[in-house]
Amino acid sequence: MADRVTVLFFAALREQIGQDSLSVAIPAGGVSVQVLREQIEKADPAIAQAFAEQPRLRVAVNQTLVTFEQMVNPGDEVAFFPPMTGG
Amino acid sequence: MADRVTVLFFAALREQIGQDSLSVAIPAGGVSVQVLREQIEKADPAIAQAFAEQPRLRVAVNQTLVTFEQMVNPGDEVAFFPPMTGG
Amino acid sequence: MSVHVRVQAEPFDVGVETARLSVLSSHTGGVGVFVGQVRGGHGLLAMTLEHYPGMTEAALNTLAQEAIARFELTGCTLIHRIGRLQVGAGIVFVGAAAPHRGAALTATSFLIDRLKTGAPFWKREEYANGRTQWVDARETDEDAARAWLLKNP
Amino acid sequence: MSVHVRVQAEPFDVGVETARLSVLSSHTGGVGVFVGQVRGGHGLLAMTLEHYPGMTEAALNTLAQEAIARFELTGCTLIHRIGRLQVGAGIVFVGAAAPHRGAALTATSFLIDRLKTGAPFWKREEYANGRTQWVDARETDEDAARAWLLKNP
Repeated sequence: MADRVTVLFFAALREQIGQDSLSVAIPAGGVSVQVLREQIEKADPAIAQAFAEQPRLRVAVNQTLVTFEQMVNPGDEVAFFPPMTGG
Repeated sequence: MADRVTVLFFAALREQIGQDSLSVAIPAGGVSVQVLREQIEKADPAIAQAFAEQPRLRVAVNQTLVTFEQMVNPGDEVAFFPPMTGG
Repeated sequence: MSVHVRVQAEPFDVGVETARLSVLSSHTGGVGVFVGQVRGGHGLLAMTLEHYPGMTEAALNTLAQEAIARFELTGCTLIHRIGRLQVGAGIVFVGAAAPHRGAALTATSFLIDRLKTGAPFWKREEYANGRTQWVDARETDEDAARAWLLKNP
Repeated sequence: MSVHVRVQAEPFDVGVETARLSVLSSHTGGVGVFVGQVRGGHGLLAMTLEHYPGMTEAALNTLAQEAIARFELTGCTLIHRIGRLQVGAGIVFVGAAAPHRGAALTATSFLIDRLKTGAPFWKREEYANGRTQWVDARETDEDAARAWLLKNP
């Protein structure tokens, strides 16, 4: 079994994509968030469309907000979501 | 009976002067707060001393904060007090 | 638009007073509150709050009307206690309800800053060693009240 | 120094939460509070608050620690509700206790401004005509959060 990360979607993204989580195989040495993003966009047109419609896409790795340059390693939890609207 | 005003003292002034109110005769045409002040200072050394020790003396006529130039007429209520310290 | 002003010896109930502001209008999006209480330290036991009956209520109402003219509010509340209050006791409740949080919180700051030096209350402190002392008006409080003259809103 | 953070479906009790802040220290002179509630209008019936369990609590705790590092506080509280909330219902309770009122009120503003765009909550609106819609992040909210980067404290 390959090295994997868990990918989560929240809010409008979750609804558009039609699922709240994925398990994705990545290289053992890790990839950037940007590379992971392109990988899942290619694998699922619904993801590509949802991301394209969200110009201010946010990402968290292991529950910390990060930039798309951040490295992702096997076992990490990666969440994509729209800008937060609490309070 | 002459025309009169009621003079009130609050807080530290009330304690120093030893009374909380006075009835003071003034001319029927009224006087300024400043003239009233000098009149009651002359009449009672305790008032003169308490006012002298209060460099930021405040005055209200009919329950509205005013300056010492404000005119006071018979029947008015004049209150002297230190700066307010609410809240 | 609703203004609620009270001067009382009894404690106030923060839950009840905040709820009163919350339910004023379905257009309310936020309620700002400030509760002032007797701060301990240096052997302070209690404070006695003296006021000028009649003028106090008028001054608090004027302050509330100023807040309403200045900020987009759905209501505001000013409650001030009088008499002897021990360390930890609530002295003042200030609250403002508004469609948006900015107005609610700025109005709350405005009301407490102005109330400190703009309503006829005076505090006498009572210490464990028996000493009593009238609280001097702080320059910083007068500066905070004056600063609102330059702000907009 | 006490930090109290909760994420919950149940309503919060403003009286209980404010009292919790009031009694933290005898050196507390004031407690600032902000209560956010579902604002009605345009046929809105309710909102559903979604969040990212685990990250939410971490983000709120980080925010509380930032407030404590930045302001002279005796404690602060952040409570955020999740799930379906009708118009008028409380969404968020933010409170800060401090020796002086300035710190209490400024910290309260800081916490709610930062929470709006800095913790993983999302709102879906539900209208009387059956339409539902995810709330867009407002530029003004992002500006308010960023403005604190330039302020001192």
